[in-house]
Amino acid sequence: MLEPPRLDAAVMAMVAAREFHDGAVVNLGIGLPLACADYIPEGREVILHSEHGLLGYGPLAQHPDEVDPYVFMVGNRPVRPRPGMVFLSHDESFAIVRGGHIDVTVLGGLQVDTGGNLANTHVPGKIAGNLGGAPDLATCAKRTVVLMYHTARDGSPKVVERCTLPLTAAACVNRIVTDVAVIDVTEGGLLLREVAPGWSAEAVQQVTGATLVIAEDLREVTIG
Amino acid sequence: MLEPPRLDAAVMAMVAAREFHDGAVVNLGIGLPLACADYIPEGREVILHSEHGLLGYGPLAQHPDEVDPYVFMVGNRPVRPRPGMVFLSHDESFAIVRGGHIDVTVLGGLQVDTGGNLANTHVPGKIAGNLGGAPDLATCAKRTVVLMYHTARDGSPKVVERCTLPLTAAACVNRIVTDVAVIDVTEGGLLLREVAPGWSAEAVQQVTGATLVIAEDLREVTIG
Amino acid sequence: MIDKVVATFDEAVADIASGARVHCGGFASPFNMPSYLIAALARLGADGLTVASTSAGTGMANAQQLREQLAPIVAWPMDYWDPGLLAELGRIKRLITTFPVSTGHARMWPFEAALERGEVELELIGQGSLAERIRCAKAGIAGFYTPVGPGTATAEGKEVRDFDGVPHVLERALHADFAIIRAWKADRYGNLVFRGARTFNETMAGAARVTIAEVDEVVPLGDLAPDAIHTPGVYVQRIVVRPAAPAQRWEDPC
Amino acid sequence: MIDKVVATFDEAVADIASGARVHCGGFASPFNMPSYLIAALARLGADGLTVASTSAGTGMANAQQLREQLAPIVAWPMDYWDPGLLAELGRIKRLITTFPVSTGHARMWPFEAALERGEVELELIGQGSLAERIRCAKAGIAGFYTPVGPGTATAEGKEVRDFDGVPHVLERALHADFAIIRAWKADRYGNLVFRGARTFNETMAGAARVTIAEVDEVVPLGDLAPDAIHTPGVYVQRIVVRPAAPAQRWEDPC
Repeated sequence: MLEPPRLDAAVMAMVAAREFHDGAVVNLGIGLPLACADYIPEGREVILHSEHGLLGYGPLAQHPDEVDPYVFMVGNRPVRPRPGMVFLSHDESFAIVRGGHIDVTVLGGLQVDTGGNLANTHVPGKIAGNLGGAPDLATCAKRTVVLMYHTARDGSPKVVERCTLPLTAAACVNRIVTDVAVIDVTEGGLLLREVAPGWSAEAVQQVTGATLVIAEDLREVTIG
Repeated sequence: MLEPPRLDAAVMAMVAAREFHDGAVVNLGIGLPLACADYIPEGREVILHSEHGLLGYGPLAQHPDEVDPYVFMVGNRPVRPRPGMVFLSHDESFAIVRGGHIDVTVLGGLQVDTGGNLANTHVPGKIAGNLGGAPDLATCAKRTVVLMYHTARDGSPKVVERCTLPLTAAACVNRIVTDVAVIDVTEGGLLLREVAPGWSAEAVQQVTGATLVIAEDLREVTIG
Repeated sequence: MIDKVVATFDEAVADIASGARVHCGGFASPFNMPSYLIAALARLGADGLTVASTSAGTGMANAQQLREQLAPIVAWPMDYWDPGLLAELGRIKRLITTFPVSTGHARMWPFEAALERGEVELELIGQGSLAERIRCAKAGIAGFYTPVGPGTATAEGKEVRDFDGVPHVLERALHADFAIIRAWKADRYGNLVFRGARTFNETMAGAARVTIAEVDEVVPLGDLAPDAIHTPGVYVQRIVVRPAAPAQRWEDPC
Repeated sequence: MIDKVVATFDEAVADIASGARVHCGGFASPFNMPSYLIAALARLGADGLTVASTSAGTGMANAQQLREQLAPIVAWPMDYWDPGLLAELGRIKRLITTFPVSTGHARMWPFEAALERGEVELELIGQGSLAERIRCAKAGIAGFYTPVGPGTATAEGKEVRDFDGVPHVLERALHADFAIIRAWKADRYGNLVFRGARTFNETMAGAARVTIAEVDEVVPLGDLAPDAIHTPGVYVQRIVVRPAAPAQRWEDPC
């Protein structure tokens, strides 16, 4: 049976970016989540936070003449300054995170499980993981969204009954956005809310390593 | 027997100010200690710290045209700005104190005892004490000097075997400077190092509520 | 669009309910007190408040005395109101502070008088621990071990534990429902710049569910340099601008 | 007279002994790394170091790769050296960090390779707890309870306690003998102003017995406005100025 097409990275980012309300303070993890910055819903002002002490930065610099050598986000990427931007220390930056002043964080994921546990730091094969700011963000943001491909390169599921990789943070994920579905972590289990066009709940369940509860109002993924 | 004259407040401040080495970071408590700012030994640069977030301030403003309404030290006293001055928050100001970045604090005292315990916040007759920043300063400064009259208004001793007033901080005092003596708190007890002109060790002991150990090199108080 | 500017002081404090926990900034100068917010809170009438503040405040009569005393060198502003006003009006149930009573020959402060009458509760704590407890509320830290306090009344009822042979007291985060603070300039994001010693005004920003800043001026977004902003707007929910001409009475709406 | 300016980088680090604990600032940009201090420490030859740093550092080969990769938009400086240089030279015994290994398709970092060979120790911790532990060292706090870590490897061997029903981990202050940091401007008191995100450079100042700041410029005392200084000089013991023309090799005395 041929699998329906999966959402591409840009659409996935748009789906995650729906979460950003006007005025939201948002932290985007390295990898897929970074693209969310390009899809902030129109008419909304969003404050982007970068762990090393940058708040309210603009889009990625595309040309040398846009580069201010002192305005980088994590990952050595120069970004454009933006009015209202603030520079901070690392400790103040994480006072913001730990203190619950981040409204939404979108993080990459290696595994998410039924308990909302997240593993996203320890790439198999590597001798150690890169924690970065993920433990603080996942634990303390008001809302934690994981944006990841639904399955690993070898086809194995990344939404699982119980994470087998080292945990970044326990019981922290609110929503999982993948290339085939939008799933909420609820007390009643993993709730399948939306599916990619052409995908059925059953098809999503087949590529998922945990039992999904199907939302009564299950619908197709929409953007905006 | 007629008591020899006691040191006046200015000389007491000079004696305490001898402690300020070049480059010293110094916090002066309200009351007698404030005057130490006027007697910093010549040729030494001293950084004065005020608890509410002012570092490196200058002398008290004497005329309206010297007053910057935003440069006050504690006690509602306007002070003159000074090159190198820094404004801080209360939490940063006490990170400086608690972190051991204050070289010398000179505090007023109601009682100091043999164990170097200090009571200086709870004026008898008042329903409550004013702690201010004294507990942090007395506990965490590299050196704590208490500057006080040797006896209370009623003649009772303020250097005592054991404080009876509520403690500001325990085992914190290094030196006591009074109007009749300089006494160090040592493991071997209260060590009488210097006496005011005309005062004998015996005369000091008579107005003291704790047993003094007499320094072998006991000498007359000198300034500078 | 983000715009945290509120039109009036009365509107800015309107949802402070009786029984609320309020952090109040400012200290050691008449020029860093959130006076108009205090006056608005007094007008609002909320009582049974738990207030954290460096000092209990002098109240109206003592402020007048200070005004006269300092007149030769400082023109002490007429529009100065501090937590003593709230104490004078009987609005404070419990005060967490470092300076609860008057010093020297000053007349008794309103809170002090209420304490003598047994009408209010006092939690006395040193400035460093108070500052850090409030920062913890901002920074999501539940508690911390400080070397300040062992062997004194401050440690009573608290855990004391040795670290490297030195006793430390466990102090806990001090959260509030509202923080009222004073700054100099703000933009519509709530970014703040202070003038002079920043006191608890900077420390309290973000330590409450709602932080309200009284400022001299709101400038266009982008006017505050990113390396000159002291308090990022994410800590601030409301901004309100002081009147150009000083109010003469706290009772006047503003 | 207070004058914390030291003539050369080699002089600035001369007393860093083998076995020392060194906090190293900078992160996420080639323009905030204390590169000349790292190079001087490499020349000095002290080994067996315990280093705390956001990242293990890319080392020389990867820096060259990043330089080429970013060339279309950023002129990555030639005089960029990070803790990876110290790892490459075998000077690090133990690293306390949040990013110990390379990501994506980047070649292995020097520390990572040493870790695979079993030659070094790693203490892995998230950025928020690392930052706060270092701030605690500066601020005289022995430890703090954070909600970050329970249920993960970070909490292993540490006390976990509930506050308001939420588990918290006790994290302890992380002290160092030396902190090497990068700032933009300084005065002779050691007051510092940074440019851009201040990273661990600001956090580490004052968290060590000796803090050494690498700066672009020393300005006359009084030129830095009192409300624009990010790090007060009381946290800084030594200042050293970067050369006007970038050095081409870390081996060159400077």
